[in-house]
Amino acid sequence: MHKVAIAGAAMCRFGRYPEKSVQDLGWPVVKAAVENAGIAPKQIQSAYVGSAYGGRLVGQRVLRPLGMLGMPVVNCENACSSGGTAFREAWHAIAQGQWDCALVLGIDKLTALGGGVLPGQPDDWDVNVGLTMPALYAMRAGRYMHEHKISAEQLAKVAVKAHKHGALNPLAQYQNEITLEDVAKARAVADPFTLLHCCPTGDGAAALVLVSEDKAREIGLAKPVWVVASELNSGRYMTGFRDMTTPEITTRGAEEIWEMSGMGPDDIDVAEVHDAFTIAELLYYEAFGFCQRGDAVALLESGATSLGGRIPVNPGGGLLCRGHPVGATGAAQLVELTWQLRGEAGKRQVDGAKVALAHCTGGGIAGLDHGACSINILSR
Amino acid sequence: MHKVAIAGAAMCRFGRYPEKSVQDLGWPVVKAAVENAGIAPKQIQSAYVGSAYGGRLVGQRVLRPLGMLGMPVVNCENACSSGGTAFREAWHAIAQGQWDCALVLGIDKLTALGGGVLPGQPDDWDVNVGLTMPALYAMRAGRYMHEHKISAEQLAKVAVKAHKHGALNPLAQYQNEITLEDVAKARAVADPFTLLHCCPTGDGAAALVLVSEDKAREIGLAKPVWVVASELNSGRYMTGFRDMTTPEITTRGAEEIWEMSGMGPDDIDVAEVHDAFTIAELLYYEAFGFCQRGDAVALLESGATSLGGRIPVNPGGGLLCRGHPVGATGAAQLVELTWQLRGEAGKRQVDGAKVALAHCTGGGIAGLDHGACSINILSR
Amino acid sequence: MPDARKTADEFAEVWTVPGAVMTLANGEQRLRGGKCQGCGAEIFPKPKVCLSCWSEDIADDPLPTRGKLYAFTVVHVARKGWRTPYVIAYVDLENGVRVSAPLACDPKAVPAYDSAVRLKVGEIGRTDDGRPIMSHQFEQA
Amino acid sequence: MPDARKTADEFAEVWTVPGAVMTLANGEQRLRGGKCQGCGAEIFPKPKVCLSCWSEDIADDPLPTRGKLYAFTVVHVARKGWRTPYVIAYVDLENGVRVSAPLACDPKAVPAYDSAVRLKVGEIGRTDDGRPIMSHQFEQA
Ligand SMILES: [Zn+2]
Ligand SMILES: [Zn+2]
Repeated sequence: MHKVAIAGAAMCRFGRYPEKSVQDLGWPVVKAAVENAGIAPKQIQSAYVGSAYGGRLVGQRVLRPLGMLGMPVVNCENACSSGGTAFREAWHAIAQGQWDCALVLGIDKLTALGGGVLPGQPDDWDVNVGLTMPALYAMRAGRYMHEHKISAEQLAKVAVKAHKHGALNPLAQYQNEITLEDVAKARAVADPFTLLHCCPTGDGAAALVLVSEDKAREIGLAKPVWVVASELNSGRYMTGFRDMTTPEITTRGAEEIWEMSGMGPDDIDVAEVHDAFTIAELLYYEAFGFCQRGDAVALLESGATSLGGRIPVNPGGGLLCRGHPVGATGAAQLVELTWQLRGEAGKRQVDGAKVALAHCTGGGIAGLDHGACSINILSR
Repeated sequence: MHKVAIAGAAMCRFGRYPEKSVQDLGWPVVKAAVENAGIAPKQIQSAYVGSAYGGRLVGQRVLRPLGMLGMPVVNCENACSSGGTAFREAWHAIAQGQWDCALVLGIDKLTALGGGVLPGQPDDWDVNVGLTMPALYAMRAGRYMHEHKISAEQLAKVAVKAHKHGALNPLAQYQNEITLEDVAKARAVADPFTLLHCCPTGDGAAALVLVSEDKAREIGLAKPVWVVASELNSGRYMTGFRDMTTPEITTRGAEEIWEMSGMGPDDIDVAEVHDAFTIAELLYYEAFGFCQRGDAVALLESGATSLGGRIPVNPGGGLLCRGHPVGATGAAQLVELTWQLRGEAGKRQVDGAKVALAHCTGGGIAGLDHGACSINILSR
Repeated sequence: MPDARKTADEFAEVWTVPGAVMTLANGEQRLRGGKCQGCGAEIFPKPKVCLSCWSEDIADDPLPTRGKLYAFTVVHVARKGWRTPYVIAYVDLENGVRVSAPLACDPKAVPAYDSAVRLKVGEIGRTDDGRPIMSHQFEQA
Repeated sequence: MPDARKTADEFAEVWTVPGAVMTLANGEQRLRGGKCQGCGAEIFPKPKVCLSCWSEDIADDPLPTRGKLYAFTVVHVARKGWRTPYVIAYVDLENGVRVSAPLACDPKAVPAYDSAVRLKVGEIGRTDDGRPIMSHQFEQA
């Protein structure tokens, strides 16, 4: 196994760009990532592109205007984990010696879907009886609040924290601070969620250039960020009782990433977790062992997961504020963490961060916690 | 590098199944492939799924009813090369020691798209002026016929040969023999093509179980089929003159696969090439060096590429007869060749076949020969 | 895909989950689960293959009508075509099978977590062209 | 995405490739290529970045109006909304740039391979609601 480093990273400001094609959303980000790596485009031997809604040959369409074709392009889809899946395929190919330099791109343009709740799969029995993604997470939230005696106001604190971080990120879709009252007064979506409990839909792209250790040395990479471990799994199909406050796929993935990395929750200095909805961030604190079961709100209220705390979570604003163009998210988390580990995260810098964890999971599919989950640990 | 063997292979009869969900199209094929490998489902460590139009989480949806989830599922898209891309990712992961057993599935359900010419990308300038996939190949055909003084009747002989082979394949979408007159009299699509110059649209799935050499020994695999070499590339973006009778992406891919395998055209006993349209098969004879440039019709007319000839091409009927559910095709070619190398191809068996080549390429995108091309060489 | 069938009223009903409801000889309407004849697993909706033992011999399995309310939410923003607010829930039946379903109740007075609910089959709304949308659903027991 | 603009007739034209045609000071209509100010590459349609040198300084480049017919076909089965038959072609302009375009001719009498063609701009059809569909196209020179 070769060590793999992130040599270049870039993303655009996430937001709503209905007038832009997927191609024009993506190529400036790829260009910036390659320039950030300081290598010639010709040195990139393959591209791994994650997208959920980008359509056929999304990688080829984005790379065409840059003349970066000829090489193998692998387009990966795994719903919210599409970008994370592309990253893992690229990491693996370099770690095993197939390439010494590869591009990872995560991209999606949700404004092309016509707005509203994302479409479900037509033959999904949960969808057929009226389930939506907000409703699914809302049920998790309701059950969690019931079991742990949590109020809607306490849950809303996740959103307030996300916006506090997002306000410091010039690439976030939302850059405004909000109050608990703002959250309570926003439009109802699915009880206990108002709109501010839910990530926005939008468009975005994020890209990384990965290199082998030898290549990193060859190009004189000044601030390498290393991939410590990379994990992907799919959700188990469960037909009976399942505890919706214990995210099956992430809990299992966490065990695997700790085993693979030889690390544990105490080793993590900063994390990006998949806060598609407020409740999700709390469930993932517990799934990763950042706190004990039932203690997530206490951890949040202690300030430990805010910037300046013991383990800042979602310093870039998370999905709630940075935005969640589905296939772009996994790559965007890794770009944010690359900047954090390089000390380039500006006002939202986590001082002295050495080890970072990225987690994205999603894809509503009846009988599964989620369709896919991707977890990565980086270090400097 | 570990040697990789195909341990199990299965496909359904390709055709039009508008009443079936993608899930119900796929799981019986996966079940059959796993049973064909004679291994317990739990031994499969990861799944690689190729689909162009299957929608989000297509692999998870197909594997759910079989309870085959929990493991990493990587959904790959590369238009007509989606199945080939999934195969290559799986091959690579086993060759490099990540897994010792993985599933490959290619699947698509074109009847869900509402019929007619496949939709093009909305911001493609060739599509905007009226280009369709049949029209693109028709221009290649016209130019080739002009340069090499070939008649429409000679071109039609590709379709007649495909139907001769397809009539021997109980899993082909079309199983009827046709005459040159049938081809000439069929509905005009894009000159010089009538409908019988074009592959049908339809639905289908094909699956393979890949294992490492060690695993093959452990399970006592009786008739292993080995992956000799696996190649994937993307089309170069060309803004000026390009020779449409020399398929850029396949020509380059052929050079790479010969280098990777240490083999050449004379080593191939049987081939499946991407005959989406009659002209394609002729261009690919030349691209792979089965004959010299301009000699493709002579090679066809000599009978060399028919069953019983020197190098039978598309013994399963090819895309023209077996059908072309886009993402399924790459996997279906490899299933057909697995059967050929095992000596299980029934009436269409190529006697004594030891080395086989599979080639799929496609994805219309302006400025590129094609979006992607996947080439694999197998041996027994 | 709605399981459209003609009724005496000459309009077709639309079912949320086609085939999810079966009518017993005594006229009782029950959820149609599948019972694997290979390993005994009970699964809803009735599958064509058993996820545990891969048997394709799956018999109709009239599921219990009583269960416990595990989770629910009142949906205010829904996909196109759904009238809001509505309540959706996960219910654990007495035999351990979990079912997602509409919960027939006032959205302002949803039953308590873990309270007993019972199966009910009926109309949950109308399509734009006036056809009834039928569904298995639960109500307070 | 059609580049909709109001005309004197108060209906919007639809362009097959928005921005593909430019009008020179003398009123002449030309294909709008892009000329990279970094490396001189000429590209059609005009890109936002140069595929060769990645410069984003791309100037309008009125392309030659004359070219050679490289390949063509008469399309009989088309995507929804296209009236058939129509002729589509690849043309190599005098400066080496290749352009895909409709070929204005009788489908039964298409010009010969490699023959000279010239640029023409105009209506190639009508949308369902009667708006003209405008396109760059070629005709026999
Ligand atoms: Zn069973
Ligand atoms: Zn340039």
